[in-house]
Amino acid sequence: MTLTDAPPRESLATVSLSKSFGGVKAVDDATVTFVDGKVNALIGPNGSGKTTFFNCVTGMIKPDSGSVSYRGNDVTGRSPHRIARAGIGRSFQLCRIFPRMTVLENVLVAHRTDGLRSLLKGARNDDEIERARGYLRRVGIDHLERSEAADISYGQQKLLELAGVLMAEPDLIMLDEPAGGVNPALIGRIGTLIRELNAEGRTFVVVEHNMEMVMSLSDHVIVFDRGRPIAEGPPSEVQTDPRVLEAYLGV
Amino acid sequence: MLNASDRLSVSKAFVAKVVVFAACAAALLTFPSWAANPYILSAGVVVLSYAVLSTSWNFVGGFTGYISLGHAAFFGLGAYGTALLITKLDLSSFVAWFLAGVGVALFAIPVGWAALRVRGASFVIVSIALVLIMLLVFQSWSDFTGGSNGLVVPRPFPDMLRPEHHETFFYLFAALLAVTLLCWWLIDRSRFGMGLKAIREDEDKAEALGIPTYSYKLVVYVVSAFFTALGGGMYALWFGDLDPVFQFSILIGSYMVLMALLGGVRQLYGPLLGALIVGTALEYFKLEFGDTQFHLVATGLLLGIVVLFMPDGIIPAGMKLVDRFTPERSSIREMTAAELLERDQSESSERAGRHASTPSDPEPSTTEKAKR
Amino acid sequence: MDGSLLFQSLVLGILLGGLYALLAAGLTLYFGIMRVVMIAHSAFLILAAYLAWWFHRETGIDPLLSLFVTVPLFFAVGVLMQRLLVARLRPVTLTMMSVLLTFAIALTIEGLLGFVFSGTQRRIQLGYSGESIEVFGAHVAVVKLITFGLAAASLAALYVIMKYTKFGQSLRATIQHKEAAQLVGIKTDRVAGYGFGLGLATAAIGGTALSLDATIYPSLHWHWIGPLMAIIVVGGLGSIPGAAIAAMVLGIGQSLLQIPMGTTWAQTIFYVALFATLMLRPQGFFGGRLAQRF
Amino acid sequence: GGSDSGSGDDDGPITIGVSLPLTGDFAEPGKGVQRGYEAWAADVNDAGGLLGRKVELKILDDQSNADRVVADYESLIAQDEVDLVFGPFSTRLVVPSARVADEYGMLFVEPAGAAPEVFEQGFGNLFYAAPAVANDHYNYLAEWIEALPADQRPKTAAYAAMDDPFAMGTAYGLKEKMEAAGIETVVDEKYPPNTTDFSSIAAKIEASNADMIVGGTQYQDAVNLIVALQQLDYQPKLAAFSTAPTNPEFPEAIGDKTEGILSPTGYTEQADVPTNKEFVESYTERNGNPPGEDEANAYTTGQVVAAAVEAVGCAEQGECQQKLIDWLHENEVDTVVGPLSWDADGRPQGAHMIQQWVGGEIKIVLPEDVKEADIIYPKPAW
Amino acid sequence: MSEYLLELNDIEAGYGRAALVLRGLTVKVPAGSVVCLVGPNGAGKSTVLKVASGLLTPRSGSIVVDGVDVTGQGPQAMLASGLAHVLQGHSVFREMTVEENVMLGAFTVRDKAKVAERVAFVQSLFPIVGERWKQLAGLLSGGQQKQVEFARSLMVSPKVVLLDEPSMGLDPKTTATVFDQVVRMRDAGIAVLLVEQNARRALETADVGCVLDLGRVHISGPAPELLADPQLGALYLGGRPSEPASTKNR
Ligand SMILES: Nc1ncnc2c1ncn2[C@@H]1O[C@H](COP(=O)(O)OP(=O)(O)OP(=O)(O)O)[C@@H](O)[C@H]1O
Ligand SMILES: Nc1ncnc2c1ncn2[C@@H]1O[C@H](COP(=O)(O)OP(=O)(O)OP(=O)(O)O)[C@@H](O)[C@H]1O
Ligand SMILES: [Mg+2]
Ligand SMILES: [Mg+2]
Repeated sequence: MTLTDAPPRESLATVSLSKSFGGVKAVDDATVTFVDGKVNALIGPNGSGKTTFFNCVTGMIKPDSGSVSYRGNDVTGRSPHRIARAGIGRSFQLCRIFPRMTVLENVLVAHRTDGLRSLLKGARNDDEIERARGYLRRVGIDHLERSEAADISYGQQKLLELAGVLMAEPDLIMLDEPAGGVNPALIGRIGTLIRELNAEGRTFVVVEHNMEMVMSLSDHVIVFDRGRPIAEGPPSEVQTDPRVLEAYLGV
Repeated sequence: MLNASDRLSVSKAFVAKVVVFAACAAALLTFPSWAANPYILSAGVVVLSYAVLSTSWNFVGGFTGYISLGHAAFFGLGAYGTALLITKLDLSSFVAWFLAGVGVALFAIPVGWAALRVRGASFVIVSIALVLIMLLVFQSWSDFTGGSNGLVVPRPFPDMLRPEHHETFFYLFAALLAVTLLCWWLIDRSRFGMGLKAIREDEDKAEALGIPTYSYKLVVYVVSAFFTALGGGMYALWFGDLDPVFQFSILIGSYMVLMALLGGVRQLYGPLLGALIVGTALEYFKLEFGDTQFHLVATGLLLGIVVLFMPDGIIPAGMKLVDRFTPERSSIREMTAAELLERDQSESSERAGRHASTPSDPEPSTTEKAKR
Repeated sequence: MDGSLLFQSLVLGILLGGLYALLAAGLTLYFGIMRVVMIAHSAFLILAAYLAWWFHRETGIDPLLSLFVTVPLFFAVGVLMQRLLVARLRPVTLTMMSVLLTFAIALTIEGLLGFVFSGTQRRIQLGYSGESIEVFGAHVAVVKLITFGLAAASLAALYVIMKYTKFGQSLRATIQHKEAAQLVGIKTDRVAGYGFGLGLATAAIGGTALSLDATIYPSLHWHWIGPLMAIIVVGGLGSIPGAAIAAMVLGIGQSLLQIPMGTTWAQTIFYVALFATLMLRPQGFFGGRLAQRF
Repeated sequence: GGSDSGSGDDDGPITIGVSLPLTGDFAEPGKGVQRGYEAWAADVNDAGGLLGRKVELKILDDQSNADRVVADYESLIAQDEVDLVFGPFSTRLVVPSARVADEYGMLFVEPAGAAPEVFEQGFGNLFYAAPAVANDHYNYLAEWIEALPADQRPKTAAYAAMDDPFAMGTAYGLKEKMEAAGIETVVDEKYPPNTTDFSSIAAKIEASNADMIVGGTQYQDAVNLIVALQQLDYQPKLAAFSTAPTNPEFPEAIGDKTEGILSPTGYTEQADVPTNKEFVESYTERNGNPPGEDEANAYTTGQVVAAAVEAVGCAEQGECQQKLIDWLHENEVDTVVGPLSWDADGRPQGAHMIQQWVGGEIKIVLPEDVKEADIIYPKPAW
Repeated sequence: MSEYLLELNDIEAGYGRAALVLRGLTVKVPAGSVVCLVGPNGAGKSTVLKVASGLLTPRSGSIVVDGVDVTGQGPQAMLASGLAHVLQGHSVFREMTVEENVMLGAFTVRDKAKVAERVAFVQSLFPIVGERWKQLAGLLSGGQQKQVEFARSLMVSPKVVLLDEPSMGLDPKTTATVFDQVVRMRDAGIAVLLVEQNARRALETADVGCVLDLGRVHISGPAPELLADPQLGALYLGGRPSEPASTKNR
């Protein structure tokens, strides 16, 4: 399903979402809406609450107040796996992989299962393996499929995690610094990959500090500062917004 | 060329597997006939019961990586449950046995619900605590459990002489073991199993991938408790005398762990192998050093050596040895790194969103590799 | 008269709690700070007790003096143990494997004790073992008082070392990120070794204290490990004060509960507390904010 | 190692299999029993053996574990094919091991399974080689107390018993009779065998200030309890503990505070029954000290089996065993603890004497007819 | 002869029994200059640094610091000979406070006054360090943790500094700060060996660039030349040539 000329549908939306740790207001009354079928970028200085925002949305931590809705239905406070099953996939900033599984298994695990029968089904049938290999190849580490995930380099682990997220085929894909520590040549490749998937109708929310990537990739940029969105709009506008320049790009 | 060699090794491996399996099965089933005397036979029964226990333990330990030193609790509950159902409700032995198993499984739900809230070390402690509690309860609540006087389990086959009795139970245990192994194997190859392994590696990440980790853990914990209890019940029927101090001893629980580890927790036959070695060793130590504490030392040293020198167990250690002689593994990264470079170039030139489907070696081979 | 019993039990509880606290502190050290589940702790405890007993039997000198031998000895043993054994474990699986390794050590110690001293129950016969002083109508046995004193002193010392010395810091750093610790110039393996030695030293003190007023036999350590483990979880893994407080509370609780419930059932308090903790605060009541991480 | 010693060849030695708790909770009495068995074997061999064959003991350690004891007897009977078996120590271990022997059809004479449960299992092959079962141990003491004039009689009693069939049996046997006699029970504590800290139990007893304290004890627990009571400075009028006080190590364990402590015993070295003098002499010259109760009971076991073997004239596995069993059911045997005979379940038909520490020595004080000293009451302070 | 503060001479190194990662690699860093390693993921950049700082002992080849051969010495010895290493990824001591983390950076420094002055300096450099002084470092955001790590490495004043992707996860502002520091170090005569995936930005700062691939130095030369080379650009530096890179953050 492609959303070429369907009316823009709300994908993920938060209403005055707040989370504070002790004194720190990590996310502070953030009301954000992401449109379906778009590539959204979420940028902001270190400690501005992007990852915390991710964590709240994906249920990894419970927000203090506010609500999260996905495609119109409220998912606030649901457990992470239920949110994941609702079609939201995410990657972690400090990348998390299954160290003592092989690269291939790392991807296979992510295969979405539903119902008891598919649970008890054999985990490694050819078509799944093919899909997994496909994603590995698309992020350019398929040659490592048999090495233990612990043994591959940092950037390779990042790419592996990305492949895992994609394997689950979520409709909304939230990536926390996918390009961090990844070689520029591959960053280009990831960009294309994201666009391809976006063309297939997937929605993206990407946290990234690599402006080059953000600007070239995203349709819509939201800028966080001190836990609240301070500006949003198409890249070109945001890039020149004085508040953004002041708070983030630093001039 | 890689594929070819793989297929070769795979088919070889497969044949080898079948042969070994057949041989072992045969050896096992004919054991009673060539066991020198009833004592050897009884030792055999003990070893088999250990095998059942450590395989059951391995449902939790092997898949989720939660090390429970407290499985003796389920062992003891299974045993006492069976005994009490027989004596108090005078059910027939094996009905009682099964019901006890189910009962323990039910009991394991709240316990797991509590215990699985913590990970790693804390979980170990909780599991230990579980045994100790059970020990206390069954010692103190004497008018129900018989306390330290122990509890006598009525013989299921009263008019059997001891040797036949042993033989019968040898086969019963063998059957139970077979079922347990089958169940483990099914989970191992299933997506459920894959999810459990993910939990072992990184629980939060697994959760984020949409795996309901908590329920997964709970399910497998209950399954494990169930089989352990069946093992315990069977033991009660065979042995005939229950004593809290023995049924609920940390030692039993840790034997389960030791055996599983020794064989290899990620292998189907790991615990079985471990049980064979440790069980036999224990019996041997008892015979040799019976009148000293030396068997403890021996056991301790054995465990220590395993943990230090083959933490993944004998089977993986063996595999590693084999690998050393097969050059192709160590070369993987090298050659493919080269591949990477040229592909980077080739693809950067003909990057026409080429779709991901490559000719590659057949499924089982990757299974083989993935095992490492 | 019942009041006096209460008070008596309270006193006994405090004295008991002191010993628990010391031992638990040792466990906390390996456990909270080094990620090592030291099942063998109480085995070493008993070993120390045996050494004290043996020392007393051979020389007839007061067993307390054996501390001058056992403490350094145990420290050395601890260092070696860490260097030669624990250090070999893979960091990834450290916690799990350490359980089994130390369990193995516990078995070995128990076995050797039985081998050398036989399984017979032993008890040091001291001139003053029956003596007691009267405090507000409660009788406080001299030996128990000594025990408590020892515990309190060494506990304080331990706390100071861990909290205020560079050693304490570098120890924690070593565990949290070995490579990084090396890169700031910490001699990681030496530090970890000392940490272990420290832990065992507490076992030595505890054991000697224990031997003054209790019967010992090789398999006694199983009797201790459960409550101690419970204590450190309740106290919050890694927090020495936490462990100490929990120990004191539970010790007193046990002693008081023995009045209505009897000795056996009273022991359950530890496990009740343990499970309660899991329900309410899995990370423990007093410390270890990130405790449930490991 | 599977040695097929004995069985069949009538000139080879008679091998006798035993499993004893040489380590663990019951190590202390276990060793006593071992000494007794060895003494018996030595005496028999000096006297030319049984049926002209030497006797050999094969003793294994069961660490006071039920599973071990069963495995031990299993291996002794099935693997080593011993000709006879002797019982282990402590009721806990007697029942399972008796079953093994039963299922192999072996005669099973045991020195220590005194608790009622033992005789309720319906073993046909079991005989308890001591004068009385646990609950009857204090009978004489009970009678004596009941006979006291009302004003001297203790009013209140405290009981502390190890959670062990035998130990509890002794204490609660007396408890029933005392309560029947209207002596109020103010404390009734039961503690697990591995208890090492008795201070709180002691605290309760001290607080109750009972006139008499009765300990259903093995060995070490009694010592600990007494020390704890002393620490709290509790002074009863009467203190009775089973087993421990008769143990040779008891006085040095308690120090010079034994005066007046009572204990039931099935045996004294002074008892002038046939064979006892010889036993005491030979034992004393071998071990340097006179035998205690455990040694005597073990020795008795040997004597009982020996009597049967000599009478029936065989000693090997198989139908011979049944003959031995039948013979023992019919006949009375003279032993160092006096003549013994058994009912169908193997209960002995005698009673225990009461001993007391008097002037640093343990002496028989009850029953009147065999007493060596007058009972001290009330007990002096400890 | 040694105008080089750090020399790695045809190093061969690898992990465990697996294949070689570095296959005869030579890198030399002169005093007061920045040498930048770039290359695809898994090329062996981090491994080079690990070898240099003694975390990983090479199978062959030699490591020379300031003219002294220190091959096979452990990290502490390396540190003593004036060599600091900031690890890739996240290496804060999670369960210790920011303070303790930073102070541990000065573990080997005895002089209290010097430490105090350093602390003041890093706190001014990275405000967050000061703000969260008493908080557990593990609870900071990814980028904040990186800042703490970098601050920690600034507590000592080494001769040679090894930086493994210091800008990863940092926002442009902080990235600028970090790169200033690199420049400062160079001006202070320190030899800096820098690994960066933010290749263009790094090469703009560096004097010499080395493109690493398959554990060998693929190309090396003055940084500007490498930047200019279009073929390299496509292969390793990614994206379009310079101008967006420079607008990205001036
Ligand atoms: N578990 C926690 N406990 C306490 N404070 C926290 C916790 N997690 C995050 N914080 C604080 O919340 C704020 C937001 O953190 P967050 O990780 O969301 O920032 P971020 O936008 O992801 O930054 P970066 O770009 O560096 O990743 C930070 O100041 C951090 O210190
Ligand atoms: N601990 C390890 N065990 C085995 N192999 C490893 C280990 N760490 C890295 N490798 C391998 O060594 C090679 C180089 O790793 P290294 O981390 O140096 O790459 P890198 O250049 O730093 O990559 P990145 O830019 O992603 O950090 C990689 O192919 C990786 O697979
Ligand atoms: Mg973040
Ligand atoms: Mg790297």
